[in-house]
Amino acid sequence: MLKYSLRRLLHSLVTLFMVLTLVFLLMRLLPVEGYYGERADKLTPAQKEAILRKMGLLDPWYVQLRNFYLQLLRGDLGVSVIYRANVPVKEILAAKIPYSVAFGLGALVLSLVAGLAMGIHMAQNKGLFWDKFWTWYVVFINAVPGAVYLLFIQLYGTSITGLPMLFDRYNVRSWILPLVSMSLSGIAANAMWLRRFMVDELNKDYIRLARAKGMSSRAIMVKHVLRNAFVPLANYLPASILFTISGSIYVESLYSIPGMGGLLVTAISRQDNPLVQALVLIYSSLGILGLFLGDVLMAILDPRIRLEKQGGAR
Amino acid sequence: MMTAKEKEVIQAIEEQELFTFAQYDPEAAERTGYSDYSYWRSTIRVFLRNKTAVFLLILMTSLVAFTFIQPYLPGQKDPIKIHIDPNTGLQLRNHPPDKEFWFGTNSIGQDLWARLWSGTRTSLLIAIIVGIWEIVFGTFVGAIWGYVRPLEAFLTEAYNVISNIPTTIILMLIAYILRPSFQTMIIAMCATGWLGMARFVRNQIVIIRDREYNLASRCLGTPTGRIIVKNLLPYLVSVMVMRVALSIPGTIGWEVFLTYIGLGLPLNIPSLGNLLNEGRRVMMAPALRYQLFFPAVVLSVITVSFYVLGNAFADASDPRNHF
Amino acid sequence: MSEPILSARDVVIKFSLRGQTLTAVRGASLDLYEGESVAIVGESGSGKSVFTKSWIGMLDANGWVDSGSILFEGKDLAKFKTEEEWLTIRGKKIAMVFQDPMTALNPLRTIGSQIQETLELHQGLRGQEAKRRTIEILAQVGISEPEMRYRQYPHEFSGGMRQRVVIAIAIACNPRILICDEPTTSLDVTIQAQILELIRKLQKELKVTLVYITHDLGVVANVADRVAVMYAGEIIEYGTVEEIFYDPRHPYTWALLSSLPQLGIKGQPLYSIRGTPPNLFNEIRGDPFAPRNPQALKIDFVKSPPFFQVSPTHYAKTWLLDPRAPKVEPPEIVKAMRAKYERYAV
Amino acid sequence: MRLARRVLPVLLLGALVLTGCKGAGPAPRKSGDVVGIYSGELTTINYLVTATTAEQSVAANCIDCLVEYDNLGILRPALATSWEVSPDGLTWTFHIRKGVKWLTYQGKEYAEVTAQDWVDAAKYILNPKNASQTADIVYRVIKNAEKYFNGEITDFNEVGVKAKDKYTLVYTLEKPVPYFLSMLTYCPFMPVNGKFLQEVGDKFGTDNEYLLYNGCYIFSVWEPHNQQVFVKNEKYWDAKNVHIPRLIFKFNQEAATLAPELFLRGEITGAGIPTDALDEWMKDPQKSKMVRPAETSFYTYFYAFNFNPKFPAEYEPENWKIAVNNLNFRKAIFHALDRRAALLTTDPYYPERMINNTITPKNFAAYGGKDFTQIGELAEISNRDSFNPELALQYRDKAKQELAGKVKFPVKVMMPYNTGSTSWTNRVQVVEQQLENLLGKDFIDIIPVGFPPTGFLNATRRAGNYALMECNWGPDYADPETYTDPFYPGSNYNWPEMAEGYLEPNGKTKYQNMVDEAKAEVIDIGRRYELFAKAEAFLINEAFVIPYSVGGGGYVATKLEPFTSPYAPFGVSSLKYKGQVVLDKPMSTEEYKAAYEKWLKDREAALQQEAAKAKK
Repeated sequence: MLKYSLRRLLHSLVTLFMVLTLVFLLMRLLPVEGYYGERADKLTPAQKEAILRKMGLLDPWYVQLRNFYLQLLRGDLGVSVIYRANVPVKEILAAKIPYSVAFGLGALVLSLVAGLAMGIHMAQNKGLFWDKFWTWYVVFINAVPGAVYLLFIQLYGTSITGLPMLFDRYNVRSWILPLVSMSLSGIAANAMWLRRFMVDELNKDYIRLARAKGMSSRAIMVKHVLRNAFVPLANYLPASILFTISGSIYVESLYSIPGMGGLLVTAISRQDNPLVQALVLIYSSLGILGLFLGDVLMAILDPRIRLEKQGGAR
Repeated sequence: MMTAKEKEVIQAIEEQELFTFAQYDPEAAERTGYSDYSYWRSTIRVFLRNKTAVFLLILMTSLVAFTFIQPYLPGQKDPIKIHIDPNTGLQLRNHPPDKEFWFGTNSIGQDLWARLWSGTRTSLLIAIIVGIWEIVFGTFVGAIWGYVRPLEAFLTEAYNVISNIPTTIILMLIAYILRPSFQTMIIAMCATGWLGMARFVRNQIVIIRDREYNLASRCLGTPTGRIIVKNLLPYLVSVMVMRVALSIPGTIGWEVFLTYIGLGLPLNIPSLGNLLNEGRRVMMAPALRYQLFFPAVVLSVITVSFYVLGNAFADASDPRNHF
Repeated sequence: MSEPILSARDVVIKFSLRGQTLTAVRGASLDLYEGESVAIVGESGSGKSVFTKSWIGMLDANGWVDSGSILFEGKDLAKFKTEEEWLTIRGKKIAMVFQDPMTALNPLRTIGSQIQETLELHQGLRGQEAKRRTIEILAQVGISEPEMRYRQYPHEFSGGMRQRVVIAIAIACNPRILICDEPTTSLDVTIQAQILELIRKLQKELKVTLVYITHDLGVVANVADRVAVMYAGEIIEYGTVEEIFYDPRHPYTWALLSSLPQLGIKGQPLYSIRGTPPNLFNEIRGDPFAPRNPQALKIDFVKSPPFFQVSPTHYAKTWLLDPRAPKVEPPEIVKAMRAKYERYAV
Repeated sequence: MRLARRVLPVLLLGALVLTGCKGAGPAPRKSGDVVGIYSGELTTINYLVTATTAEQSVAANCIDCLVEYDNLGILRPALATSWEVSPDGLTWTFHIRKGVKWLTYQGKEYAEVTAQDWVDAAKYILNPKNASQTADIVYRVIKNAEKYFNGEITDFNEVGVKAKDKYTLVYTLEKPVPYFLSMLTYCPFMPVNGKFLQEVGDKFGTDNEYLLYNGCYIFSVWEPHNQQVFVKNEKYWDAKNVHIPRLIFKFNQEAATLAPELFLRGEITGAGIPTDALDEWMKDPQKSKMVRPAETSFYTYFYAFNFNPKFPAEYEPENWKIAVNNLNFRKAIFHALDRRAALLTTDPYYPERMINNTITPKNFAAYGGKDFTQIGELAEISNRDSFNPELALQYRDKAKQELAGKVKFPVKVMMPYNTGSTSWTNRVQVVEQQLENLLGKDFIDIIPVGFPPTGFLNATRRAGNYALMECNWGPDYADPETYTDPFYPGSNYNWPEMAEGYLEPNGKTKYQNMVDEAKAEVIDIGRRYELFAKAEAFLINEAFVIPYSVGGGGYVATKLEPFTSPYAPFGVSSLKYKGQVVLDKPMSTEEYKAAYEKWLKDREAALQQEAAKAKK
């Protein structure tokens, strides 16, 4: 188990290294304005050169790459240029992450509770009214772009219920709509996958045996189906927990939540290259870490994987 | 219990006659349990049984057809022409829907009805081009990945790397490095769209490449490429149809997203994303909400329809559902 | 003979599949007696599994007992509707062992817990007591080092071992009837014999009524006292093992026996039954085997034959036994078998 | 474009309220807080570096200058209580107000404001490493500053800014600058505490805690992308004229769209009403009472003909080059452009007030009671509409004749626009159809090409990547000279110096010579203005550009009282909340117009009074 995890972790690190290098090189394709921004106009060529030299952008690319990794190893994510002049990226993120995490975790809990309940309800009523009813919900959320339905939620959510349109962290009521908005797709995804996994499990032979044992459907659902169906679901759970940190782009900007999601859009659209780079780094690392933890969690939950990957037993 | 008819038959035949040997017909023996199974026929049969899907298929076919013939119908307006109010000589701005302008006009007096169909055309065109690229390139990469063993490790690693950079970021960066335009939009979405397809194809190939009939083919000296084309791809055709159907709502979704964050098509090219964005700007004015409402409805109908169709087709093409 | 412990009469089982109705069992009847061992033989799709599944309410959700009765302990199982009713029978009074042991166990739970679950369910055993009993049962089904095995997962077991576990689960509650649905089909030949032996042994030890379902007449002789042959949802002939093997009367039984490889005659091509069983979606008129039977009578295509008694224990459902029917000789192989038997018997 | 409007960070309220009014009331008037929303976060609040309006509005409210404008546009003492200028106009001596304190963001006293603070500021700005975007403003007027900036001299003592003693500041200029006092209301001439600057180093201005305050407000809370809170500085030297206790701005990406609704719900103090939503407000009996026109600004918008086309071959730059050098071709378009139709995309109700017939807007500068736009040939230009279909067609026919065989018709006209701006996108479509319909599609073929907001100007105007394009310019100081900059060689607007047939014997173009002559006149302001007016009239009459409109405008619903905050054609004074109050309900258009009339009269009187004082 430990050996498997270590090997898996090592592989994740290699992937991460390649992702970062690729992104780093891609970033060099961006216009150099990203390092002095709209000041370009006002600066003399000498001033511009000084800035680029100070940021080490005049070095050959491999030196830049080396410096980038050295900097990274020191835990330094660089300094923002345009978004907040001269402010370390770490500081900027430190202010954003709590909001994204709070909303992310809230939405995650909501989408797990509601999504799993919905999934179980669907699987139990497979082919019947409620299954179809919830399926339409899942279809709608999956098919229609968030930008469309979230807009209507904001529009009618605020005008009908009188909930505030702007986020204010001290006003609990202002948390409601963004939280609901953020969980909708998670609910749909959880429900859909849980239903699918449960239906898969329900068709398996061991369920027949469990029935033949004389277990009640309810006991089978709880002790066998749900438990087993939860394993594949658990695979992507760490990823979704980690992704809560990165926040929801739409919802954060719709309700003006000062989280990471909005930050990414702003950083890219305003060409703040060091900030973009740091964000891509974080997003990719979270993604890779999520996959890694998901696999480890799977291995913990599913004894078959544990042995296979260890090259153990049969 | 014998039916009246049976009684009649039996009475007509002499009892003795009944206990003589019948003519044995080997073909009739084969026929008893014969099933005339054909993959495509069964697929279509199962698909047609799904009433919702059939309805949506008809709806989408007519909608797509209408989208493309709409400009040639009589009495249609130019989607970018700015209409002038004959009384005031001013632009006919925010004119509510009526007989002349079925869906009203936008904030500079362009006909929303014409723009909506023009926008649908643009978005569908993007979606279809991206969808086709997704199949062609995705299948190509997936096939090589799954079948050419020496490249397997390399492609797996390449896939890992690319798929670990969030799609949002790749899309934004590309849309950003290039200037917003029709081509940029397509390039950006093509850059990431094929990943899912490639992995899907690869998985399918890995599952079936070692099946007996392929091993047999290889033993007989059939070249790899031919095995892929002849033995594996037919199996994947239904998968591809499904992926295209499902990629359409996906692509439209990304288009709306890119437009939302300001990296979409230029505003003077109507597209569903642009129309939605235009509508969003006036959504706070109840009288102008029709400008948000119409594009939102059309967009939802299209995306939901293709999504449902894709899934229905996926179900129908699964042999397990054919009995 | 004493009262049967289970008596199935004219059971008709239907399934609805995508709007069509399929009749899987078309009026099958069978009596089971205390402590005996009955084999139900038939091709796949003949309805043998479905028939027995209806005794413990394990038909798939789209299937139902359309008519007929299944009497067990004074109750008509065919009338059972709710799960609560079935839970009084299933696993407790009638247990079942399935075909594929590889997938029959929950891969994510230990062997021990899966057996123990049954004990806790039906015998009210808890904790250490349940564990002790579980280990006992494991030993009983021939698993060595049961304490260690108790903690292991299914994937750490071979196919034969897993089938032993499945059997252990089935016998854990001392059921009155044990149904084994082709328990050896997916196992290696050598393992098959071990499992058969285990089943025989357990049946004797536990004095349980055994229903053994198989498509392989070859194994029947080893386990069964009585044999019922099923075809297209009907039982077409039943009798003692000897009667079925050495004096079969139904052309289908003949055909089955003729196609047994171990009975084949050297130098002659192995017999195989032409055609396929009827499509159960269609209405079957007359004898369902008629279209495949080279010696079918005209009446076979018109009217379903009744059961004709051959001996007090032997019944067959074919017009050939009708006094009006022409004399038909069984195939060579069957005749050879009978000759061999008579030689030994004398 | 010094005050270059940033695409994103437009502090809604800050940008809306560009007016001033009677300041010196005896006691603070009662006022509630200002609550606003904004969609673009500040990059920095380092006022010595930044050149964007939104960022400078922080400094405007937090740091005081030597002098400031009052609500009628008259220069008044601020941190300088009095000043003298030497007869040669080169040496300016300022007497600093005593007892003014630098406060931290928590309101604690840090130090006293002294003359040295202005010297430290100049030293900071003139250090190229600090990459100040307003450095040139300083080094263009202060003696030896440019040399110091370029490293030609290293001793800062040679630069013309000195603290003679604790309360006496002396500026020495390179040459006489008639508008020097007005320049002092701009950020690069704000003070900074040298000790604090050294203490925080690179962090200066990166956050509200890394700034010291001596103005009417203290930036007390800054949660980027969430909210900004400014509280009144109770120790402010002129605290009795600051009435609004707190300014609270909340971030919202969709601020512009949501603001009207939020205003109706009472969540914010004021909102700009987007053109899209204007009908809704105007037609509603309730809402129409709350909406009024917003001020126009001193930004000038014009359509520029590019004489240095660098656009892709598909738009035929060579063809355009020949066509644009034909005066009749230019004049055809000049007279064909229906500016009112185009302006309907910004202001559908009263577009006329936005139309600008000259480059220098009205009410920007005046001499001897005459507005600059009424001087000399500019008077005629100011008083007519350039849109004249008959004339346009006449010029078109002449152009066709003259260009026949030389250019390919229709001439392709590549017209870039910013895809981030709805009204621009709309406008470019309106202009395309209007021009093509009037002049004929066989004459010109206008091709709108969209560019994204980020790096927009770098990709288009600055790169010469356009044929005809809407450009704008904002003043850098209170003198007509500032409006000649875009057209003077070295600028990257439309390169009129490359137009054929305007070269004079000295190797310079006619326009350049005219501007040079005007610039040289620093003593006789009347003559100086005449010369600038002549040059501008030449520029317009030769159709190098088509004057189009002024900036700002639009409509607002706001409870902020208009005409009470400082009024200034240039600089940051107009961004101040000093003097303003939040009313119980918003002014209607009628009330607003009445207030405007009154303000005009007051200003007239104040100007006369000042003129009279000057004569003495």
